[in-house]
Amino acid sequence: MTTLPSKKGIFTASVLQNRGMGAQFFRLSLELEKRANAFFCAASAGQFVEIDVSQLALPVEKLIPENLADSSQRNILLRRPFSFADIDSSNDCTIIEILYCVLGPATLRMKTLKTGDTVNLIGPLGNGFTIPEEKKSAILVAGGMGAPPLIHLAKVLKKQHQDIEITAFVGAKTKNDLAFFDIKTDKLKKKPDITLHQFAKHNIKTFISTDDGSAGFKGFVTEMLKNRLGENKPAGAETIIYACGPEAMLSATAALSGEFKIPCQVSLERLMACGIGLCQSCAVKCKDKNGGDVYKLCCKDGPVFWADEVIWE
Amino acid sequence: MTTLPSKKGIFTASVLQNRGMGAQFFRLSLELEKRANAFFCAASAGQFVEIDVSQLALPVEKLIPENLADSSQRNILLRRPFSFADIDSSNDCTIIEILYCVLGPATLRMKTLKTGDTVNLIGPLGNGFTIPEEKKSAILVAGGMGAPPLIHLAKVLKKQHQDIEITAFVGAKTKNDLAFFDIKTDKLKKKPDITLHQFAKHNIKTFISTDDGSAGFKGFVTEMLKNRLGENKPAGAETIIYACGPEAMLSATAALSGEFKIPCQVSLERLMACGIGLCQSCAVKCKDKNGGDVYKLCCKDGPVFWADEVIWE
Amino acid sequence: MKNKNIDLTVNLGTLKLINPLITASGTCGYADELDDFMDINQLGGFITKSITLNPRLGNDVPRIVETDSGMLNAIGLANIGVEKFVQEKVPLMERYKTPFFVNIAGQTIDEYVAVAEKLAQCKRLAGLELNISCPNVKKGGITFGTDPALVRQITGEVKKVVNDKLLIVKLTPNVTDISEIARAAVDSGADILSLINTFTAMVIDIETKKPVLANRTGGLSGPAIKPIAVYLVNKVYNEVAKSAGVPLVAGGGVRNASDAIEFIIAGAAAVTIGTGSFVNPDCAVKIIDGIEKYCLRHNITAVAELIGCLK
Amino acid sequence: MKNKNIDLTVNLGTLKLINPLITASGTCGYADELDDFMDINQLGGFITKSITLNPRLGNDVPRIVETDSGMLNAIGLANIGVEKFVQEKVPLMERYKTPFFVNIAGQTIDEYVAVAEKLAQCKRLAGLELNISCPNVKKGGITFGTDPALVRQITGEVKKVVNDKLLIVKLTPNVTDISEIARAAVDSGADILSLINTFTAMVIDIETKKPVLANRTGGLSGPAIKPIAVYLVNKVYNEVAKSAGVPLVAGGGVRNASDAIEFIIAGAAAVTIGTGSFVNPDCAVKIIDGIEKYCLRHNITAVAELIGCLK
Ligand SMILES: Cc1cc2nc3c(=O)[nH]c(=O)nc-3n(C[C@H](O)[C@H](O)[C@H](O)COP(=O)(O)OP(=O)(O)OC[C@H]3O[C@@H](n4cnc5c(N)ncnc54)[C@H](O)[C@@H]3O)c2cc1C
Ligand SMILES: Cc1cc2nc3c(=O)[nH]c(=O)nc-3n(C[C@H](O)[C@H](O)[C@H](O)COP(=O)(O)OP(=O)(O)OC[C@H]3O[C@@H](n4cnc5c(N)ncnc54)[C@H](O)[C@@H]3O)c2cc1C
Ligand SMILES: Cc1cc2nc3c(=O)[nH]c(=O)nc-3n(C[C@H](O)[C@H](O)[C@H](O)COP(=O)(O)O)c2cc1C
Ligand SMILES: Cc1cc2nc3c(=O)[nH]c(=O)nc-3n(C[C@H](O)[C@H](O)[C@H](O)COP(=O)(O)O)c2cc1C
Ligand code: FES
Ligand code: FES
Repeated sequence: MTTLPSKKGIFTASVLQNRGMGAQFFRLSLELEKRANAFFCAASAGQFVEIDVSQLALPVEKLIPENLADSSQRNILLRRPFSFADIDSSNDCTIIEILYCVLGPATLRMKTLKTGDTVNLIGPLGNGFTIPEEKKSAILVAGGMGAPPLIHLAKVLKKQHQDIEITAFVGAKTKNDLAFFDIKTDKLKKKPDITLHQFAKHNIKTFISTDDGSAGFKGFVTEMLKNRLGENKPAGAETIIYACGPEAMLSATAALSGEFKIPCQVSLERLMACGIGLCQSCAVKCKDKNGGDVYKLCCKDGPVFWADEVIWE
Repeated sequence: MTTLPSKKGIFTASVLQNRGMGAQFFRLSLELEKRANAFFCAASAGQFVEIDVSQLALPVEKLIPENLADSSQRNILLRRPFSFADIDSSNDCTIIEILYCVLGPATLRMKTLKTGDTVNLIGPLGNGFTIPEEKKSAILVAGGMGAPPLIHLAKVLKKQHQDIEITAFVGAKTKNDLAFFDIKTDKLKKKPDITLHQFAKHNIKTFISTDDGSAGFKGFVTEMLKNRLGENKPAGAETIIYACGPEAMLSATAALSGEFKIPCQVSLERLMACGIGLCQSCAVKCKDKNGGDVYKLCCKDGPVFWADEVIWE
Repeated sequence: MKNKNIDLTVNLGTLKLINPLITASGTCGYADELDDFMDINQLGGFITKSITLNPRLGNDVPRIVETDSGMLNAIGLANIGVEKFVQEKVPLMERYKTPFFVNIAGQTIDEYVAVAEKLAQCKRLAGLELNISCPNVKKGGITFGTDPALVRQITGEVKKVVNDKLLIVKLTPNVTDISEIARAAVDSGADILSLINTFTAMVIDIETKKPVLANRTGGLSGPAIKPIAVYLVNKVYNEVAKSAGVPLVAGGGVRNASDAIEFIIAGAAAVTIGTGSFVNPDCAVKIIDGIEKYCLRHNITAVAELIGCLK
Repeated sequence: MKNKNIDLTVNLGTLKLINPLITASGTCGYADELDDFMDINQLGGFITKSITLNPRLGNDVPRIVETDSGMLNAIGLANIGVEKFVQEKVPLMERYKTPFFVNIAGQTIDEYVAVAEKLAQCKRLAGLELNISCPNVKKGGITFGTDPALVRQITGEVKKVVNDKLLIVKLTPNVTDISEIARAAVDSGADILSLINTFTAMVIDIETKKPVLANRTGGLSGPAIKPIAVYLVNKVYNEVAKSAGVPLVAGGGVRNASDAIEFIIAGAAAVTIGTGSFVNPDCAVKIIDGIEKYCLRHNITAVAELIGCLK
């Protein structure tokens, strides 16, 4: 991508708040040590941090979901990557917000973080979304856990391009899996134009889908997106798609981007051992200039890629 | 030993209090789940529990002493043994007190326990001190970290034999290493008859020694004990010595027990993988009936042994 | 939690176990040490501490040291000797219905044979496990298990005296090609193979500049070694056991149902719990429960279907 | 924290390192990747990712999986190939004073020789490290490192073309007797031995019943393997390196100064940091500090005194 990567560093951060949003979703606010301000002030949406959670406690046994009971016994060695869902950095102070979902031993331990605790993190890492000047409208496509960087991106887009028109498409398995969003439950009628708080505050029109139809459109978010693109036929030169979510969803979004000739950036996820380009564990198969295959690194060359440079399998 | 071992079990316990006593000494009060009452109501002084601390958090980096910084990174696998410093068990409720010293990764993690947290433990384990009916006086000898089971024993002795005369000899490297005891610091004059709170409340006369002379007698606790035994010449039939502390101190105490013909029980420590007789890691070399060598198990046959059955090396 | 629809039995040669959970040698005592924590009858099988011809005191202490997600042990085959074992411990086994296997060790082939002969007389025993892989004794032990010719010889000689008892040969992971050793054991009469024993390892106390263990080296066990064990089990299953129809008793670092299922999928007919019992002495029975739940969730009616089903 | 009284230098053959800390191959990139986290000039030495004759894409993802106190990797020697390496990466090294070693790998002996020949021309390089122990490639790799005859042949052939460059041979732990392999390498011209590479291992996803890694198996590294590595280093030191006067570059699971000192006491002249850098990219420089403090505390004036001082 074209954004200039900022210098990376290792920092301690203190927990301002770690608040549950439903059973398995959490919002973690971290204040970084002062030394970090110079590193994070130019951080962009789509970048991420690697957090060391190896020394955190597990929740007590009865608070561990049954499906994680066995894997929770595993000791943590490696750091874990998390995107910014928001960042507020000035000369005085850097605060980052992380939205996370409890999926395994590391995120389970993160649940036990309390205000005043400290964690160690490396960042800012990778390359974020680029925001081309000429675009008049942006389409955000968030699948499952893919929302956090797009919530951040929405805020940045609105700040940098006040006139840009943003539409968001948000998909999840069920209504409960939309928990990253502060949806007022009374608004959860089964119609596809519910407004989510995080996007609503930026005046972003939001379309929701769930696989089981428990909220919004019933089906995949990319089906809903395809329907809308078919109806509206936005001009490729003026429009850009930003997507984050499961690989299958990104691949389908990339296909739509090709079909409707709208440029698209995707944020990919890989298992990462280092997050800083040392280990090559996070390979993403891409096309090189000569049409051959090349592996790029998700942590260093990504996590944001142009949809058409990735080889989708 | 002759006490009948009570049945063992695995229990959860909730932390009532975890209070620092000086920089590296802590007092942990645990309330066991109700199911434990039947197991612990007959527990004796000198028995112990094995606590699982593998899932506790490390203290934040700046609270980790420099000499433990490296070893603190080690993940904990095995449980850790701790004697009762007190136990209060009825049909309704079992509360145990543990006095511990921060020495390595496990005890460092224990520091982070807070009121309301839960831990998992196995107990009651091993055989405790026996309290022969005919004795008129008991001598307690505590070296360094050996105090906890003797504090418990003092209470039990006083309860079961109101007339028994108890004298305590307490040794440590320096004044600061006496921190298991609530000594009023203003009482810490350099004379060898300071009364320690835990013993004082049972009317036990206490003699203190420190290797550096920073409190009480300057020298080893066993030197001080030898002097007193030489002066007082207590009758072996009426007297018993109970000792707990570093192996070298126990060995010297055992020698005095032989020299002055006073029976002596010692509580030994070993690295223990299981605490329940499965692994044979905790071997204690003893004399068998035929004068040969035999290894007994510290966790099952001990931790309390008669001083004259142990082969001191 | 018992669900009648799920068949947890597995076959070890001619023996049918009620479930695939077995205690590993040296980590569960001789017979009744775990009584306070579980009903031994709930186990698929039980393998005792190594027994030698004469009693052995074992090594000096420290005999263990904790490492990251593991531990070293150098117990040195401390045991009461076969005679006392037959007199005092075998009768204890009558209390249970569980099949018992006695792990045997020695310094010479003759010693192995002598121990095996004595134990072959005990009706109560289902079989013997040949420990040719203990890293903590000076003679014998490990050297047998790393040389295919010796493995062939010792397995063959012991096989002659065990009568109808099942013969398990326990393999060491400290070799270039474990399949070669496995093949030698199978060719010379092993009914069952068990793996893995511990890895030779050392921890140094940097303050004293001495090894922590009195024996200097010890055997590494526990979760740290699990991924290597899973690989070796799958290798032996694919290269030797499957085609020979020889069941594997396998473990290394198992402490929960997921770990046990990993070994079964890799090719184990039964799973051993060693170090795991030190941390949670009741873990074997919890694991049986967990395997049952997994089968329910995956619509598996018989756990035996899972053996070696790795895709 | 620098203390002029403590001599941290160690000798690797004809080369004097300013301290014993070296990055392990494949865990520190090619040259400048760690710049944001440390001054590379503070390192004793640097060993690059494995380089092959032609560029290699490497394996499919997932290429790693975390295990208890460890991780498996199956990167598959992804690298830019020797030509591009010489053009693009070697010049980057000019920025630093640190001695650079290039780790080389191949499918055939000819390929190793071809890569070595090219690199022998680069003035900037202090030496080559022969990776005959990578468990993650299908041909070559591990098979070379487990057979003494092949080790002799490949070491000898490469030695002929490296001119004055130091030749390190990197040993695999996946063998019955590592000293036999070490001896083969030393006899045929290795100036330095390095150990240990990773253990072949596997993690199975019990939900899909498939190995987690696309390559099915991977190499286990990290703190989990440290006690085995310390044992093997001490064994090679005692049985081969000490008498042959060949220095050892050693590691496996090092993440702090105590770990590094353990390896030095066991016999390592220099210590490698691999997986440790993933967790704390600045850990090498912190370790140097820690070693200095240890020496101060123990009245050791030169870290070289510690090498192999195990009592
Ligand atoms: C650049 C980047 C940004 C991320 N941002 C966020 C975020 O903002 N919020 C959030 O909740 N999560 C985010 N993740 C994912 C997060 O890192 C993982 O959920 C976390 O590492 C899981 O750790 P664990 O130990 O709890 O679970 P694990 O046991 O490690 O994993 C649980 C399950 O998730 C899968 N998984 C774990 N990590 C990844 C990964 N990196 N890619 C694909 N699958 C994976 C595992 O295969 C497993 O099935 C991000 C990942 C990347 C690479
Ligand atoms: C029966 C018994 C009762 C005990 N009661 C108490 C008690 O009441 N209060 C208390 O503070 N401690 C007690 N201990 C010791 C306590 O178990 C250890 O201090 C603790 O396990 C240290 O764990 P760690 O991880 O913090 O340190 P580690 O890193 O495990 O040990 C730190 C240092 O202590 C030594 N050490 C650790 N455990 C033992 C042991 N069992 N025997 C000899 N040396 C050892 C180690 O070799 C090392 O030098 C008892 C031990 C036993 C066997
Ligand atoms: C303390 C201890 C003692 C052991 N003793 C024996 C033994 O006597 N005979 C034997 O064959 N294996 C012995 N083993 C090896 C175990 O049976 C098992 O093979 C090994 O520990 C790996 O499994 P685990 O990781 O589940 O413990 C012992 C292991 C430990 C930890
Ligand atoms: C992600 C990764 C990639 C590696 N790549 C190589 C390599 O290309 N060549 C090589 O010789 N060793 C390679 N290794 C092995 C390391 O250099 C080292 O020998 C091993 O990881 C053990 O050390 P550690 O526990 O400190 O990581 C790699 C290790 C890891 C974890
Ligand atoms: S995670 Fe290590 S290179 Fe990307
Ligand atoms: S600690 Fe296991 S037998 Fe004593």
